[in-house]
Amino acid sequence: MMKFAVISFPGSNCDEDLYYAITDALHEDATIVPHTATDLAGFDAVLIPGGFSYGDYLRSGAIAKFAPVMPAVKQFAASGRPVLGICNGFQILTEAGLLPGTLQHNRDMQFICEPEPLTVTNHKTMFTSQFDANQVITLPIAHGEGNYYCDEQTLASLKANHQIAFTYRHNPNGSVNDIAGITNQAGNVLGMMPHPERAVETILGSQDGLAIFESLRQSQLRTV
Amino acid sequence: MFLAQVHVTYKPSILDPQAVAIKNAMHRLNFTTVDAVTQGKYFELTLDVDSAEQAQAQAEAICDQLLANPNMETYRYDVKELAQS
Amino acid sequence: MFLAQVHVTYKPSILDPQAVAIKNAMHRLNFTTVDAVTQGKYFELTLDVDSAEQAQAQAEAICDQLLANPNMETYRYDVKELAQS
Amino acid sequence: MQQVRTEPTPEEIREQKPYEAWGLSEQEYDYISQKLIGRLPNYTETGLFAVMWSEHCSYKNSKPILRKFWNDGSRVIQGPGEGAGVLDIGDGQAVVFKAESHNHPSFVEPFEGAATGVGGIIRDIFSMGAKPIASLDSLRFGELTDPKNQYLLNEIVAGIASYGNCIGIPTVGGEIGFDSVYQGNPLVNVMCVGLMNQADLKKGRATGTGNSIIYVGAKTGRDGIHGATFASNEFSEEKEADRSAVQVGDPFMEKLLTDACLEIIHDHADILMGIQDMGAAGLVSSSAEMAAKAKSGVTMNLDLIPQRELGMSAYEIMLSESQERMLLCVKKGEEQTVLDIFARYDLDAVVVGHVTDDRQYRLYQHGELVTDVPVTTLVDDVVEHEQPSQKPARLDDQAVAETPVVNDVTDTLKQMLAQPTIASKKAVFKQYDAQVQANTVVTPGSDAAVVRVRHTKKALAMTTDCNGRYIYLNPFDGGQIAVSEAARNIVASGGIPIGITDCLNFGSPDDPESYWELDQSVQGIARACERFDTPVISGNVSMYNETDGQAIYPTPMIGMVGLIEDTQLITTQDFKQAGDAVYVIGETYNDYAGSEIQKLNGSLPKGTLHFDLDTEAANQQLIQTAIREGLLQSAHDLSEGGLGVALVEALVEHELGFEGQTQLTNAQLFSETQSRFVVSVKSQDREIFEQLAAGRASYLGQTTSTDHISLKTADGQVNASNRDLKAIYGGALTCLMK
Ligand SMILES: Nc1ncnc2c1ncn2[C@@H]1O[C@H](COP(=O)(O)OP(=O)(O)O)[C@@H](O)[C@H]1O
Ligand SMILES: [Mg+2]
Repeated sequence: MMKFAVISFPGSNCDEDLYYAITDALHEDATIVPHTATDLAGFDAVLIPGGFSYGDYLRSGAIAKFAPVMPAVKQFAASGRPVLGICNGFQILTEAGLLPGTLQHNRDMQFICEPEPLTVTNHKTMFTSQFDANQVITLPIAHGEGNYYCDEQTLASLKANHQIAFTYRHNPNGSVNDIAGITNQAGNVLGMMPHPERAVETILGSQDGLAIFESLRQSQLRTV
Repeated sequence: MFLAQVHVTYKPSILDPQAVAIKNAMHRLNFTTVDAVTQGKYFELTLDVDSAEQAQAQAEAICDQLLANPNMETYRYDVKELAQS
Repeated sequence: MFLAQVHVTYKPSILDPQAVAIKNAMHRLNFTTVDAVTQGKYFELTLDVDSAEQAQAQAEAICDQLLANPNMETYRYDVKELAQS
Repeated sequence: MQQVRTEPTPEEIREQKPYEAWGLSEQEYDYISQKLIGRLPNYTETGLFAVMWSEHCSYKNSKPILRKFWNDGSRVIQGPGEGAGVLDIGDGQAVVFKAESHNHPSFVEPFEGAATGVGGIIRDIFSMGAKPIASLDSLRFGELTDPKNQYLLNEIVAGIASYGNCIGIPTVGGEIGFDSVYQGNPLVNVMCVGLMNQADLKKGRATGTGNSIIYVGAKTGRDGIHGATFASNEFSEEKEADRSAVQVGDPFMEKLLTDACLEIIHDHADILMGIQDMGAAGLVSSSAEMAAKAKSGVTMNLDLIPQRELGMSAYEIMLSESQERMLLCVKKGEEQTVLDIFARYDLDAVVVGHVTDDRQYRLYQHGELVTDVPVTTLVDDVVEHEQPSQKPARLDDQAVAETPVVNDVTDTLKQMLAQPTIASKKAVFKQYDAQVQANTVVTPGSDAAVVRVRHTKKALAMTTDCNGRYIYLNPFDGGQIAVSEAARNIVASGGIPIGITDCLNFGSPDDPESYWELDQSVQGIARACERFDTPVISGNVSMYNETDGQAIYPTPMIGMVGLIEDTQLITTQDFKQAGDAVYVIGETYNDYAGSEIQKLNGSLPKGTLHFDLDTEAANQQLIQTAIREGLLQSAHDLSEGGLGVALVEALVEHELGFEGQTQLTNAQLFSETQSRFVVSVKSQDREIFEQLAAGRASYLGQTTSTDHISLKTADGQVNASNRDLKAIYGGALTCLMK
């Protein structure tokens, strides 16, 4: 069985949703790992959930990046194993320097919760291999600070290295280049604002998110 | 052109959960010398008016009506003339 | 005891949606003399250290590590000694 | 120990009567001092009595009426009286829910007022041992043509969103209405729903002599002192300056509190004797009520209470309404277990007192005994007031409402769709995280929201409803209609209604007409509840909703929960595909009293309501059966705006057209006859459906794959493009909010 760690910070609120997406929909093993853990040995993938870590006070993700578990997350990422940050998880990864850029307030200054059509811009990552090239999928978004910003130089390198994984079809929040999700250069760290864990069962309106976790499983099978 | 520098802060009696969380974070980061934290908002307004008095009046009105919430916040501002460019 | 007054503001190159929203609101309220708005955060830290140098060093480290996001923000701070109470 | 500030002596209090400004009458004061405690209360004690005897805490004016509610029923595990009511939903599980109003605080400080309203009701739910799984918000504002109301709407919605989104409880539904009567007195009612294992049920009890009282959560500040009495007084423009009641919410702290308390409830039920939130009148009401319910006494040392400000008096500490605080009663000797768990969540928890066996309520501060009164005098001995009640003169002779003249029915339909009360509320609810917890099957926008119960086949449907215009015309029938409309929403979603909560938003009880309206609507609600087998398991009363003597429409908000036995039965309001047959269930008459078209034509609510509970029940029964038989593609109840509006609401979700014909007139498309639904049926199921309906359904037409909506009436024709109607219906509120 593949073992997923779901990191839970004080204020995380999608940790259980991710846990159930892995155990109930993907039928793999998941553990909710507290922010105080310092060791991620034995896990095959690390998931950083959405929510409002430390209330998102100061800036989203700004305080979480100092949690005791973060050095282990960085080490895990450096070893080339997959790290997926969703929503607040994406914000934490940018604050921690594992992904470039920043997530600003949405253009219209309002929280937005709705299903959002996305293009899979790069279907050759370990998170997206189960999609077709430029496949259009729908995932729910739910964020107030999802407006991705980076400078032009960073954007150019994101493009050149095929680090843009998902783009919005109808940019809801003002993100640079319609960016909804990016990977690091090595391709083993993905941050995305939309919530795949809310789209893993037809009863919840879409199964498009399951393919992301399925891709991770496939990549794991290939490496063993 | 005048520049108004505005500080908006909570009244002392109001609970500021953000400041509490920030202070706790500092302590966790071993900045234990931090005894108290308050936080507020800072604005710089460039005002196209002819005199310092007008700038004052505008800044005052804007703070009152928009930038500060009189139920919980107080404000202060300084006005200075900008060098012609 | 020392007081550090910290201002964290966006780098000029960054479009700040919050500042845009505030400026639009001012114009809607007929404060049309407002030419530009920037906004940022303001912190006051009370530091239990013995010298101004130590206070400077603490404030600098706290800004660097926590209060400002170097991707888009810059900071400045002033340190002053508080009267003994 | 010296007192920092000099408080008036008991004798000075008797002379100067400061308690009157706190809402305690001289009669009550005399009764307390002469009959109940046999001496003059000191300053602290007087403050405690004033707040505990306020309407908000004691329900002294409304209790005689609230007893008329029906709260039996086989599912009831806990009725009114605790933090929230509890209903059995099978499999050893239970649903817990309650609603609460935060009207006055939200008017004074809309963002924080609404946010702390959400926070308060959540604590009521988890203190019972339930995980909060959904919330709903029922809002009323003055007309949006006034920028003040736009501001209130925007801030209140942002406040609800900021708290609910952060804490991770999906906001799945609600309602919003606009009418000039709510100018100066908006309504903010929030309902929270929780799910629990019945074995985890906890109550607010301070039992077991010697057991410890533990305080946990935010520090106590001077915020919100006299919030409870503040909510029990009328509002006037001059008093707007009185802002001592502003509290700031901290959803992050509340999330930690929720998780920590639920962990203790699950893992340490044996040492946790009771738990209650500190709501209105904070520390005094929670501790006194916990002792009263357990028939015990309580002693607390106020020096141990975590305080945010220096020099707080006993009076201030006890009356503070600082948010995010809980009180626990824990077995003696086991305190550390509980303190350790809170420490793990970074929460401040302190043992502040203990349970006694003499039923006295004692407080110490700076080594002095500052309060020493029997618990019962604070909680149980409050004197109820049956107020004089009188039917308002306006109801003496009500003519039948005039039938409106509708020449261009398409044009009128468009105008109706643009009314903010009718238009899509998406501009509001898209700011709410409706899906966190990954259980929301039906998100806002359909009749009732539906949240599945993970790892079972079950789901819960939930809705809030009330039409104040109807209540204004006939509080008894209006009360029945509010419950019926809620039930209609549940039934249309595939559920069986199982219970309700309420927020009774009324004017001053000192006004005999207001009191009569309250009494009548409660009786109407009770009658309908009994019929639908939906006991009233919790609720809240908000009186004094008046500004400068001008009362709102009586607005008893009903929050209803339904059980969907199998997720396969979940039904939504939107037509699904072209070629389906569309039926209207229920007869349509000329019912324009209190209707939206009457309002559109500039009229105050006028005329007589018609309502028949038997017809209502029969039509709901038909929908339930048809859904169980798998015959319905969609079901939508008819409410404000009548058939015309309901038809558009069912069409706009998809790119569909409609082609149909009816005997009804143009005007009747906007009639608001009760007990009706619009449903769609696959063409092959028509015959069997019509048999089942046995005359209760009339065929209206069918969905098409075009963009064109056409409906011939007896005296005209609706002719419109779906895209246009969608733009009007979808965009109206956004425009008005800017
Ligand atoms: N304040 C609100 N918060 C969340 N959802 C809302 C709000 N107001 C309306 N809605 C949603 O919009 C839809 C239509 O509401 P409404 O017209 O009141 O329905 P109905 O007339 O069927 O009771 C419902 O799904 C409702 O939950
Ligand atoms: Mg409905």
